[in-house]
Amino acid sequence: MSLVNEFTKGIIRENPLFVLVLGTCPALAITTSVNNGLGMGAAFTAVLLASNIVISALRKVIPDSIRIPSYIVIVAAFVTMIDLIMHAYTPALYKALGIYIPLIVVNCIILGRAEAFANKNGVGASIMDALGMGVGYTLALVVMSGIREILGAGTFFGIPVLGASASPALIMILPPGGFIAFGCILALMNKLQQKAS
Amino acid sequence: MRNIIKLGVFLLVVAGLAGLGIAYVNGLTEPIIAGQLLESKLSSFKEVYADADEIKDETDTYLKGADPVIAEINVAYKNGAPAGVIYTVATAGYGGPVQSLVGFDIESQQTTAVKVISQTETPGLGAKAVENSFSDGFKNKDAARPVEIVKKEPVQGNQVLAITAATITSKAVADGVNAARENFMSNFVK
Amino acid sequence: MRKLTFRGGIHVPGHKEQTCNLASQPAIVPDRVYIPLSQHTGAPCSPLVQVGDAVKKGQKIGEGKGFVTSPIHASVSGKVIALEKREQPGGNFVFCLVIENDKKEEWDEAVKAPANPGGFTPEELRKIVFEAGIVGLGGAAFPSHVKYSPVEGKKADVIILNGVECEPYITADHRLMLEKPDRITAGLNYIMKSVNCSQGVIAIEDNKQDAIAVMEKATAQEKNIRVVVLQEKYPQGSEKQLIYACTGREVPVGGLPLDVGVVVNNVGTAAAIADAVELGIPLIERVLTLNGAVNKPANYRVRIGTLFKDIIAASGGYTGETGKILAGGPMMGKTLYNDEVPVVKGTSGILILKKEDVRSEKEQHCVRCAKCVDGCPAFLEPTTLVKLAKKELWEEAENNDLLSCIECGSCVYVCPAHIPLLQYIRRAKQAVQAARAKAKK
Amino acid sequence: MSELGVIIIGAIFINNIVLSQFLGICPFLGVSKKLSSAIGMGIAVTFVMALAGTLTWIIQSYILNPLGIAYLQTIAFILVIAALVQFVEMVIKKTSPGLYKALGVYLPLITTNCAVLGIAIVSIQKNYSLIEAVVNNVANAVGFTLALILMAGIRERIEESDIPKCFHGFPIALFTASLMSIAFLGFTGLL
Amino acid sequence: MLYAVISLAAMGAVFGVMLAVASKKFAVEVDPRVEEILQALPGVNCGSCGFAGCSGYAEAVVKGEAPVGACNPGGAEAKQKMAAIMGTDTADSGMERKIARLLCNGSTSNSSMLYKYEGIEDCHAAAVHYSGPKACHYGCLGLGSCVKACPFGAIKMGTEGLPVINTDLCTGCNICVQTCPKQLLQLAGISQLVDVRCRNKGKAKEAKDVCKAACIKCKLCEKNCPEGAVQVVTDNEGSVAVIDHTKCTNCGICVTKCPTKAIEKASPIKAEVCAVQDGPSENKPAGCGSCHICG
Amino acid sequence: MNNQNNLLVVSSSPHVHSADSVQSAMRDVQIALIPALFVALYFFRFSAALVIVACVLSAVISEAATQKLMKKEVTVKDGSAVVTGLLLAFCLPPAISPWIAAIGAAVAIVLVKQFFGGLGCNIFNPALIGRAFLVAAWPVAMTTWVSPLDGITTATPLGIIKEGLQQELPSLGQMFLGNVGGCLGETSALALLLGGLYLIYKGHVDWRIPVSYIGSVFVLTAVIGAFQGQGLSYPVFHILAGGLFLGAFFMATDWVTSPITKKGRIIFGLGCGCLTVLIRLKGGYPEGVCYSILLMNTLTPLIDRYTKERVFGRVKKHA
Repeated sequence: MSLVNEFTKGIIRENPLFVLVLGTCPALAITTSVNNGLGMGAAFTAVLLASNIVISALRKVIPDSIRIPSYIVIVAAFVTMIDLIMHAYTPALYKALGIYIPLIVVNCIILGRAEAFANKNGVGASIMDALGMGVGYTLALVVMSGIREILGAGTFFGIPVLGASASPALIMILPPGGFIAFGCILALMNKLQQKAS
Repeated sequence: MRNIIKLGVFLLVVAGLAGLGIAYVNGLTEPIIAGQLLESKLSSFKEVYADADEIKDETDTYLKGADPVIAEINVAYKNGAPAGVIYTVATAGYGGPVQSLVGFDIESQQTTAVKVISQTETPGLGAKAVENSFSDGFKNKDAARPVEIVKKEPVQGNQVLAITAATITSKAVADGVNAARENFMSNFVK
Repeated sequence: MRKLTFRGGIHVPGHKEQTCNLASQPAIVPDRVYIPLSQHTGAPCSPLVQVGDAVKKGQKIGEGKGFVTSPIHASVSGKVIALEKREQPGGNFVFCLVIENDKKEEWDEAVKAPANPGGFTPEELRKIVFEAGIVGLGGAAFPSHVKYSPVEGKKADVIILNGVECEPYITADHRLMLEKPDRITAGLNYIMKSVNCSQGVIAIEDNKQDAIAVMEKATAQEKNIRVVVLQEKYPQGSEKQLIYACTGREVPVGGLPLDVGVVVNNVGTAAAIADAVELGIPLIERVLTLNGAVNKPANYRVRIGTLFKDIIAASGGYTGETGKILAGGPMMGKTLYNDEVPVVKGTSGILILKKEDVRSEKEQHCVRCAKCVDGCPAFLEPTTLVKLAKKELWEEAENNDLLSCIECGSCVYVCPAHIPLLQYIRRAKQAVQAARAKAKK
Repeated sequence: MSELGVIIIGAIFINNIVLSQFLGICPFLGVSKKLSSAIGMGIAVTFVMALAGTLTWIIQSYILNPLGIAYLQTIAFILVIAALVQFVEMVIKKTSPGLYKALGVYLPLITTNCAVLGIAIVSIQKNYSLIEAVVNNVANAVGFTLALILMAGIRERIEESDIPKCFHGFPIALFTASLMSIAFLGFTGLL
Repeated sequence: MLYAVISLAAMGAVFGVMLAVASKKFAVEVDPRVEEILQALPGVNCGSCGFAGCSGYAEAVVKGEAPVGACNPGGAEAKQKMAAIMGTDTADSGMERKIARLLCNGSTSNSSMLYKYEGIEDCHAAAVHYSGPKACHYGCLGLGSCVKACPFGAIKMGTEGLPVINTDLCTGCNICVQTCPKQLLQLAGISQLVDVRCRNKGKAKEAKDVCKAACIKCKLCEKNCPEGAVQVVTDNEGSVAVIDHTKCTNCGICVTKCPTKAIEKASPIKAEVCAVQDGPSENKPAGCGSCHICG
Repeated sequence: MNNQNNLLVVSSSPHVHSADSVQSAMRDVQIALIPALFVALYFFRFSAALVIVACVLSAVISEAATQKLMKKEVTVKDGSAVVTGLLLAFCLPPAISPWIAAIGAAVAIVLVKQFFGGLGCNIFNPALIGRAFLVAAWPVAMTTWVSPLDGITTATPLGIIKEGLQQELPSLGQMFLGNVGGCLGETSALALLLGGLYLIYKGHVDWRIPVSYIGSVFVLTAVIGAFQGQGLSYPVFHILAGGLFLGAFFMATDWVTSPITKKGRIIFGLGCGCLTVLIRLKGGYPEGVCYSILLMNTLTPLIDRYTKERVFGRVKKHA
């Protein structure tokens, strides 16, 4: 039961992007199409999962005073692997995500989860935590990119959805549109939270 | 002091293991990546000059010193003889460099096709340069005359219709074509 | 030629036409006068008489300790019947000596004209000014003898008489200049002598052409005195702005006019000094303007201690429903909550506003039009100060020169968003001063 | 010379690191509430980015490339940066308490500032020379500082506004950033 | 492959050693207890302890310059935590929670007005004009300076023009007490329920004229109090009844005797509220906010 | 108790107020825009009317709607929404479809103004963000110009220069009167000048911003023109072309988004002028007025901060 809970909390209650407001840089930069959002989410989840497993497994071995450097090394290793794998097998996505793949290293969520969760919990719980956070982040990215792609390009997964007559508002896939979309979503989340409490 | 060594050793081990893992993955992916790069290069070459048996990089032969625009010159051989030339050119567009391939047919002294391979132009505007609707305009232009970008329907043979509201990008591509064209005229047209 | 003035400031309709042509008349002398023990800046007086004592007109009935203070005098002859706390135009409560008027108008024996008023030394002149209870009649009520006393290392080279009267509705000084130009000139000469200064300036706004002509005529023979015409602008009469307009000198922040070699006095003060020096009469009467929603607006010569109510009744009472009673003009005057308030030395006018004229517009959000900034004669940013005051960042407000505000009200007058800027600033000043007092302790 | 000019103008205005490349968003949103802290953060980031740019370039050119292990770039760079930041923090703390008071609190935040790593990688990707790489890093840091300071000025002003409650904090900051980025669109195509 | 392992391992080792050495070499002594105490404090920087904010207080405590129990908002809990950190005796930690009480009953229906005040909503600003618009010069002006000043949102303006203090939220930080220009707020132990809700020191008739609920100095309370806890105290301004909370037993006899209902007994506060001090929930200190790792 | 209804009012001085209010100022701005409005209607006819109506209606409705939704007092009566709508319409191409114009107005009011707290709180000029938003969102529609009277597709004078089109430039006289392609309210320098002078006369606009703005554009282009061997007509062309007059008199002078200090206003104007010239001559867009003002808007809080006036009496200490 608690494992399920570890999984679900990341999706809505503690959604890393919309509630904790972490990992904002890629969320603004690559959410110009749902494809990118999904790809980024997947890469992110893979790294988070792998690093959570390793860190929780090693949590008793790692000396406390150098745990942060150790985490960074571990996370960076997985990021590099994912980077290479994506380069090899999904070249188009690799090109679209560009520098934001290596930048997963400095995504606050991963270090944050390592420090706040994997460091203290067993492997099983850490896997569920990583999956929950990863799926939550991916969902958030898909929502963001969905909004931006539909409004800004008139397509969803590259398929035209708005009809030929409507011309999409290009600004939504430009930088200002990213800020606007994210701001609106966060405002909505604030509103919901205020209602709830 | 012992503590310092201990920590150093631990980090050494962790980093070493990480290096091992990455190196292993790299070993797996390296050939695939390399192959892919080559393949994508060749396939884009094919798009601008389809009819070739072999394509050779002969930049050093035809380019004296560094050129601000032309990055690479590949010659397409057919039946052992040069049949076409593919230029890789980079010009300044609206949001950064625009890289494109320009193909020429030696026999007809015309362009074969133009393909924009990399750009950072505004999505929906200048970024349309990658679409065929724009690049098709460059097909079969006489290499002897400079191409010219116009905003209304082209009336003359050397004119190409600009992308709507993105004249700068259109001109950037045309500049590249013209630079390639001049090199082509001096090297391959006797 | 460009008219002399200061930078900043605003244009406020004068509303002076109603009273500026009415000669000042003696107001009724009431049955009772209420003479506050503190009518001046500085140490308040202690009574010299007791309830039940008989007093004569011009008799000194109160005296304070120290240097910065000013005695008070009975403005009628009669009997002291009470010592009671009453509200003051300033917004506070002060003990007043109540004198029942016996209508005999008997002068105290101390009041007598000296044989040779021209022969007084500066010290003697200052003593006379002090004993006569003379304070600044423009409104601040600062004891005049203090201004004239020499200060180590500082030397006044110009005396400016303030005949600007930039407050709307008020014409008391205007009338005084028309009616008693000689007293003013004589008073200025005594002031110059007591300060040992050779240059006198009488500053008048260009909306009082008749007063300018009269004063010029009166001073035609005086080589050391000139009349300076200033542009009509609010707050031209404010001390520091007046000094700048007349001399181009800026009184430093936190400094006094004497720091730039200037002493400023109101024209009324000069006339009172002439009376004190030549006739020995202390300050028991002043000119004030009654204006606004009353039956007969007028300029009155009023005994100090007369209740507002008596003056208003004498001029036919209120018209319409009264909304506000002001001691002073509409820009800097103080509101009263009833009319049973005595005239004090600094009361230059009484203005009655009708209920329907007392509009209180809702405060809107600042639209940053910067009209307050452009209008501020102290070059402050009232809107910034208000924002700091709203957040109660008193220290930061102090660092933004909060204390340089002269409280002229120009910012409020022009604010299109109807923000009571000055009140916020006053609140901040209050807090800063409280903090300073606390720090001193 | 003009090459460097192009890099500087491009990094500061046209492709502003925050407003158009979305790097360093976290500190941009977090440390822009007060002008004084924005300036402190800006200086700290500029300092670290200049150092990190030099160091990573040297490592790339003299270790990774010669050994044919360029694929270790990410992990090597992040190690360098993390160590550098901590090292700098300790040195400043010891040698200049005044400077530490001003910058120290921001230094730990820089480790996870993706701008430092991101720009270091971009400088390598663009095949910059050492000087170009350092200039590029510093120019981007200046762009970051510029955006941060502008943002802080604006946020200090909107603090007194009557902003709807659900927009407090991040949303209004994001809207501000969006409007700033619209304004910065004016620089596009400048070169 | 080999290069990768070696160089990365080397880098790891080098940086690890370097940092370890540096941390030794550049170590700066900071008393960790300051940080710990800061954690135990509520962090509202109210200043009621008399120091410049929570960090100032924490430093003073560690230096032994301040007692552990000086933080009212932190209450007993903070005191205990701090005592544990400092290793001092916690035996006397039975400190009662204090809350603010309003000592005026001059509601809009009870009191009469001197004038109609127009201007900014601030008691200090209004008090400049004849001590405020209330006819009673001692009474609450009802313009809410205390409401604005309260950092915990514990004071709201009631419908009767008097501030109402939420006992659940009040932390006894003393800020409102310092703010009120009429000194009408007072800190009292949470178990103290009876108060003389009037500070008018004027004569009985004058007081009665301006407010129905004024203390008329009749001394009925004084005479009837079994504990001698209520007394009409006279000073040079005048006199008014005052309760000595150290003696008062909340019996409520004076409440029934007071002819003007100037003495009131508050309804008892829920036991759990009395016992547990909820930390300020909404007003947590704002961190840098840039991320949640350090904050 | 005793006569509690007839209490006198006690308040802090001053006790009189000028007739100025936010409403009256907005009305004056509307009056000042009338000449340009007539010119727009004359040259661009029905399409201009359509765009103007769409903008104003959308601005007013979205202001009222958002204020309702946020449970705030509805303040459309102060006229600021109408002004925003008008100004936005003035900087749109005449042939733009009304629904795009309406979206621009809604963005201007909701995103730029109401989200930031309403009138007085916005950081950026709403109308200009509205325009910049539309340029980024529908670039093609926003750069399709028609010539006056006949409505044939054409280019703006600045566009002709920027893109080096083989098309004849209109005469300076035509540009002064407004008989050129461009945004519907910006073409006639004459009409805008009239309105601007009216606002300066009314005291709503400080002369410093328009003078330093237009002046710096004139001087800069004159110097650059001299280097290129062009005569005086070059700078004159630049100050008449595009939206400079509209921007200098009506946008840059916006109370809320421009500095409150006098020195600050001059810096603001100079900054706008330099950026405008920079964008026009070097940038990607043919016209830089909109962006230059927006960029200076971001600087306004800092300008205010660092250009505080020397307080009266804070004189240097020397004898």
